[in-house]
Amino acid sequence: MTVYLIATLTLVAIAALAGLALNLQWGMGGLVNFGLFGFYMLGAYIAGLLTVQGLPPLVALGVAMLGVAALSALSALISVRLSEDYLAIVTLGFAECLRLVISYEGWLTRGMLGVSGIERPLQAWWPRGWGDTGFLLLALLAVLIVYTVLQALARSPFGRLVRATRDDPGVVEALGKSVLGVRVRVFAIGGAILGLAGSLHAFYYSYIDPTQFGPIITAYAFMAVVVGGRGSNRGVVASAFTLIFLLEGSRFLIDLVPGLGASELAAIRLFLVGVGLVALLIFKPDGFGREPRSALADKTSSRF
Amino acid sequence: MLEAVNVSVIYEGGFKALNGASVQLAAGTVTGLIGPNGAGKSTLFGVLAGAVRPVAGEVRLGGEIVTQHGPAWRARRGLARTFQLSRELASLTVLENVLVAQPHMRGENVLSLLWSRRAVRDEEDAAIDKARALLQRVDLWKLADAPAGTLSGGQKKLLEICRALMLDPRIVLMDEPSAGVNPTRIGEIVEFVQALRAEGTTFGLVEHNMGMVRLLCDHVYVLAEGQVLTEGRFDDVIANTEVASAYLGAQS
Amino acid sequence: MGQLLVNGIVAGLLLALPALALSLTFSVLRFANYAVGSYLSCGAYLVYIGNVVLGMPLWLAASAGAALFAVIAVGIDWLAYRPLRDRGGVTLLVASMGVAIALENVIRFFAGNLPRAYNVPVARPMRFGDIRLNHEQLTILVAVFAALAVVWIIFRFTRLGRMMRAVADNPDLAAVRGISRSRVVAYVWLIAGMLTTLSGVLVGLDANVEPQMGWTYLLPVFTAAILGGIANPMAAVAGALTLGLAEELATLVMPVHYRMIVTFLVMVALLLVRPWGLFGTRWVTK
Amino acid sequence: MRDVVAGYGGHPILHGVSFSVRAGETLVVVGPNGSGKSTLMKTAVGLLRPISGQVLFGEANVTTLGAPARAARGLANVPQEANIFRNMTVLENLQVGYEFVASHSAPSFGKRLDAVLDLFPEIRAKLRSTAGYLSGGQRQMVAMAAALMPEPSVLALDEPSAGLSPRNAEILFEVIGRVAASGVTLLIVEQNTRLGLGAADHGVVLVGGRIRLAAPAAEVLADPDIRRLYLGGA
Amino acid sequence: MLTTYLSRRALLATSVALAASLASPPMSLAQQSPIRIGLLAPLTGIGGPYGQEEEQAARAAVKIINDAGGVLGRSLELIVADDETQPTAGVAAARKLIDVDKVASIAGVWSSAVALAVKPITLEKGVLLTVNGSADEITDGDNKNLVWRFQTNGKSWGEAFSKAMAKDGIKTASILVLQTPFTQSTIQPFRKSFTDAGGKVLDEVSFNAGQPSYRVEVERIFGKKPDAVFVAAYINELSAIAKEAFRSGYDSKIYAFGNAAGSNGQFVKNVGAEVAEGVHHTQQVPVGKSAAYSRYLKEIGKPDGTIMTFGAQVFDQIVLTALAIEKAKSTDGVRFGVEVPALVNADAPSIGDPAEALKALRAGKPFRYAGAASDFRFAPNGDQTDLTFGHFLIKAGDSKLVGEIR
Repeated sequence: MTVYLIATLTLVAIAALAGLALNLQWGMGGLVNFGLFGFYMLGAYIAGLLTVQGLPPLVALGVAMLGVAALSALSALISVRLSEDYLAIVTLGFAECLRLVISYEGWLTRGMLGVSGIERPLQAWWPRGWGDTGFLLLALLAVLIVYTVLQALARSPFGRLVRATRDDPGVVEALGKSVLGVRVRVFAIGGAILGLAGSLHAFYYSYIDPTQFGPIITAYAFMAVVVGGRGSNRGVVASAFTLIFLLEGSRFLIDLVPGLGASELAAIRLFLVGVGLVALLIFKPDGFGREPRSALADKTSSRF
Repeated sequence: MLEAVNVSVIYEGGFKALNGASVQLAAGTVTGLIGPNGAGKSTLFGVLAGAVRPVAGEVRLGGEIVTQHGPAWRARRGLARTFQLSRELASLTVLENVLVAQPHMRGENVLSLLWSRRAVRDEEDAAIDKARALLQRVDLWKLADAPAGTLSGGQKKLLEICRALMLDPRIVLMDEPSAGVNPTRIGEIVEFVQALRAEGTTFGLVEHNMGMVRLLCDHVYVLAEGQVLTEGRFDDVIANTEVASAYLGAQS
Repeated sequence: MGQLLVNGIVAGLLLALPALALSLTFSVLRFANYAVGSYLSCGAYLVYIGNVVLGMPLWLAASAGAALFAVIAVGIDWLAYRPLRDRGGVTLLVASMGVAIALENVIRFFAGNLPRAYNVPVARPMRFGDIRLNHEQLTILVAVFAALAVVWIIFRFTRLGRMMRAVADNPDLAAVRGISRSRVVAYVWLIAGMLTTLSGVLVGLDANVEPQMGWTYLLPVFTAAILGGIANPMAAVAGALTLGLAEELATLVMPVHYRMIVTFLVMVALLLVRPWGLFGTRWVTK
Repeated sequence: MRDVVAGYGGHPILHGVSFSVRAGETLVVVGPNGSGKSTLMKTAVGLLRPISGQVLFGEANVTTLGAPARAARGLANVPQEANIFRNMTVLENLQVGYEFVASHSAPSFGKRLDAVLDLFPEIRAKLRSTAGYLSGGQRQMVAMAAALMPEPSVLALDEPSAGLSPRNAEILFEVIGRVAASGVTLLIVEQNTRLGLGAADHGVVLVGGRIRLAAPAAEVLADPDIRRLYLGGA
Repeated sequence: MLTTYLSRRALLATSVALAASLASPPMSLAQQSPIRIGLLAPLTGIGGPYGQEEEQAARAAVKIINDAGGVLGRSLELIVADDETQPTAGVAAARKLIDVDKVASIAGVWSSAVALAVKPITLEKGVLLTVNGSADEITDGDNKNLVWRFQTNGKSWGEAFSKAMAKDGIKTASILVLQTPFTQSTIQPFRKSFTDAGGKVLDEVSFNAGQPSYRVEVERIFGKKPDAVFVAAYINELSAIAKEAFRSGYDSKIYAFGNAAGSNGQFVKNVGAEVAEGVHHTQQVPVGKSAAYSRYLKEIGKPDGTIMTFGAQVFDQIVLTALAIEKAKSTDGVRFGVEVPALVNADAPSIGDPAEALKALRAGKPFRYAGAASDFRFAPNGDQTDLTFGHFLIKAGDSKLVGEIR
């Protein structure tokens, strides 16, 4: 059971990273990225392919973060002319196309066969049998770092600018700041985090193929952000935890409800995900967390 | 300083919002734009600020042709504006609304956040001091921590003015700054503008409060149907019967 | 080549009805309904129950299914979208994603993943010279044109149509002119429900009935609607035809499996050049 | 209207406004921008529910009724600016103006169309044109014509002269005069004081969400306060 | 079909109850905790159509073993988990099977992608993994006798198709291939073998699972009028493609996998006898004539002649797992995994009935197990060798064996 707990916590860490990335892009930045899973997939593939080529896993991870950040930045260039719903469909289309390319360009990606034998970073460090625990620690460390960085960003002048752009890009333009610049940076940072999440996914499963990546990853990330409260990083981490435990926990339902087959159960699980998302939007519009403000502003005004 | 020459704006669907209008904002003066609703005043402001691109004509800023440059570019060259309908950043606090306008913040550069944290903090402290001075002047400092979306209409107008001034602009375009503002506060706006003009700031003003226009404006343009009807000193313009009939409705 | 054109037109027509439904709801409700694909699947399965389980003829099952799902669409709006009406397009967008996931899994729960087919005999095609037209394609042609004609007549010439166009054009003024928005919203969902059900049946005839059928149509349907100018329902039909032909012709020059990339590139190019759609008009309001 | 307090998001813009329009007469509300004229108009026609106070129409209390219901009782409204359906033809605009409001006892559409087109001869030739492509003056006419189609007892006009050239504004107010003469009660919010008050029986001056002056139009026009408000005299 | 599905679900529920009641009665078995066997089946996703078949077969095998007294004096307990035909879900489900349920082996892994994803975990934990996937990579590397493939690999199957076509006098062929590791792995061997024999491949088109329509693909491939089209796909896609080709007026012969075109008659049911008429399929035999296979069919109540390949493979997996445990006297995968090849490769009389095999094993009599899915041998790397393929043709709604290919 402990082993299973460790596995589930690792999934929580990866989901939390994806949620944090979306929280930056959508929660703070107002950019609806339905194609999140595409960037995540790209991260997994860059890290996976480079690792099996013999690059040290941590270096591959770094390249994956940079690569996804660069591509995200590029795709944000389109965003400046698009309203939110259009950006959503464009990113979704981009991700689906990316998946197609990965499926068919086998010379590069090994196509549907997938990439197997991906080595985890720092596996030699841990005593035998502690590999999973070690990897979990690594993933948790990644969450901690990303959380700290995002929290600092959110409270910085940069975070303020990002939120300002979300509220009214026209005003930000009129103040002499480049909206496109802000969006590109937001997408790039979010992309780097997604690249990190994707890499961890590849390391964790040690095998990746195109069928592992689909819009449901995007849906989970949106749920994490909506539940956690748009803009609240702490809320997102907490809700990723709850979400994954609910989803994983439901695997045990099959032992408790004998009348139901696994396929019915899977359907019920995902049905509840959908209904839960809508219900949360309706009944808990602000989620459970609160958006951080720029730190100094808080500090100064509390002097009164 | 800032001028629009023969600009025309046609909105999709054929509506001619501006039809060859020319205005000139001389350095260090306050220029008023008056005229009935829908005359094209706000559109002309949009053109001057770069938010609306004209189909014909050009815009010059300090002698340079800037027609092709967007609002951000012009803002970086010292052109600030407020909007007719307040556009506060609703989820940001009042203080943040003003701080966000501070130009050249290194803290907005992600890498500087990492490398020069000290400089970022000093910069932020300086910006807060500057914002406090502005907000205190319009009596909004007490609300510094409130989300801007919760302000009243008049307070939002004042907040917009503070935000524009935070840019240390050379030119300020103010679109109906007095609309919805408590009459006692209007006096403060007037003082504000006069003080800054004395320091050399140029102002453009769209305003329906004629008292304010008379007090502030060195030069007045009257717009109607997208064209400049007449221009001149306020009292001269007011004396013009055509203007009176177009706008003031006062039978002289 | 001629065959390619025929196939392209039929493929476009299959997109036309859901694209029309999408832009119809968008024009009145101002949000992009991501669940449009799942609506299509749901409709197809309801008709399947009528046709195969209850043994009705397909036309009867389709009519009954359309009527039933139209009511369901209004119900979904009532439960999921109405409480969020004032919260802006993005919230509704995310909500519709939730609705899509939920609906798809309702289907999974009751019907499983197996593909199913309507109880319609498979027949050899009709031949006109070199061009083959199979019976399903003919059904699609006739049904889509009939549906489009009906919607067009409603839209152009009836009181209901003026009501919908008025709300789409200027909701405040429509209210002042005595039109109740919530009534129009209900009508729009009724029509959208029927259109998506019908398209579900046609897609099911053309291929299979399966839970994923709508999702795979989502991207092309959105592209078609955007192509036409998303708030302009009739132009969405033109967008759908354009896209159907473009996809079909693109297979001449690129691998068949990269069709979706064509859709995507068409969409991006269009959004960059004419964000208000090929056939739409851009009204700029102050 | 009785003691109406209204505004947006809990922030009152109108602070207790009371006035009334008698049947058959024309009342013009003037006041500087931001004084609450548009809010007053929205509250009157039912687009905005007041925070407190009552709106009476005839004998009935209509405070809680929405705009469609008030329209059905004979209160027609021409909003400021976006007051036509741009993508529809002029004829369709008139149709929409008629069909959702007109009671069963009202004259037929054809009869009303003739009657209204007699008031606005300028748009007769434009019936098939798309309304969005008309000139500003013509659009204003179409908007008023559409509002008059169901034979309302009260017509509320929000800044009818907005965006019009002086000449067009004068033409428009001539038409408004004709409408008033046909027996329709008019409630007009207007910025053009002279034109507005010139066509009115009574005037109300609104400043800062409160009524500064309510008097017969001629008196209001002559009031020195008004001159000061608009001309900025000391 | 919906009704049959529902009734099948009811049947499933009763069979679950039945299995549960069976687990307790024999007193001797109830004394000790049962040995748990995991079934990681594709109950949803593109493998969905085969998941039920696998589960049914696994339950049949477990019941036969338990009726015969169980293994090591303990009963077998089957734990089923859904891999959603998706590696991530597969890994999560496998972790639950291994870490929570403590299964001794995992059977029924259908998708090659899932097998590849699950393999590292089972190797690490020393759990036996028996798979139906045919991607070559599954058996690559040092598998410590823990990974066994109960499926022909892509190479032999691809070659079987080319031989079948050569026999039918096919000169030109085109290929329509679904994008999965298994289907793709058959293409290169087929191409090579077919062209080596003098045939000509006109065109090849790949497509995705769950496409809304296959018209474009069909037009492109059948439009060139090849003698035959090799449709490397599962039942869903094959059904749609066969229908589309028929109603588009094409006549090229279709060659398909037995698990798609044969599959328990489901294909004929999907498309109708008229469309299915003349579709060729190949399948490793002796499905349909071995003792183990008839025992399997009898247990699940299907008539003779029904072709259910994946079910038969899972049946073999469970039976061999049980036999290996009994033989090694251990539930440790590393120890009983070694016994798997010996049980089928032994030079001894063949036994097909699992109960008899168990009896022979306990009696110490030498024998070899001749499986339900195929009379195969194991190569040291874990692949099946020495397979015979049957060549079937659908006529009037039924699959007829028209020849054998070695």
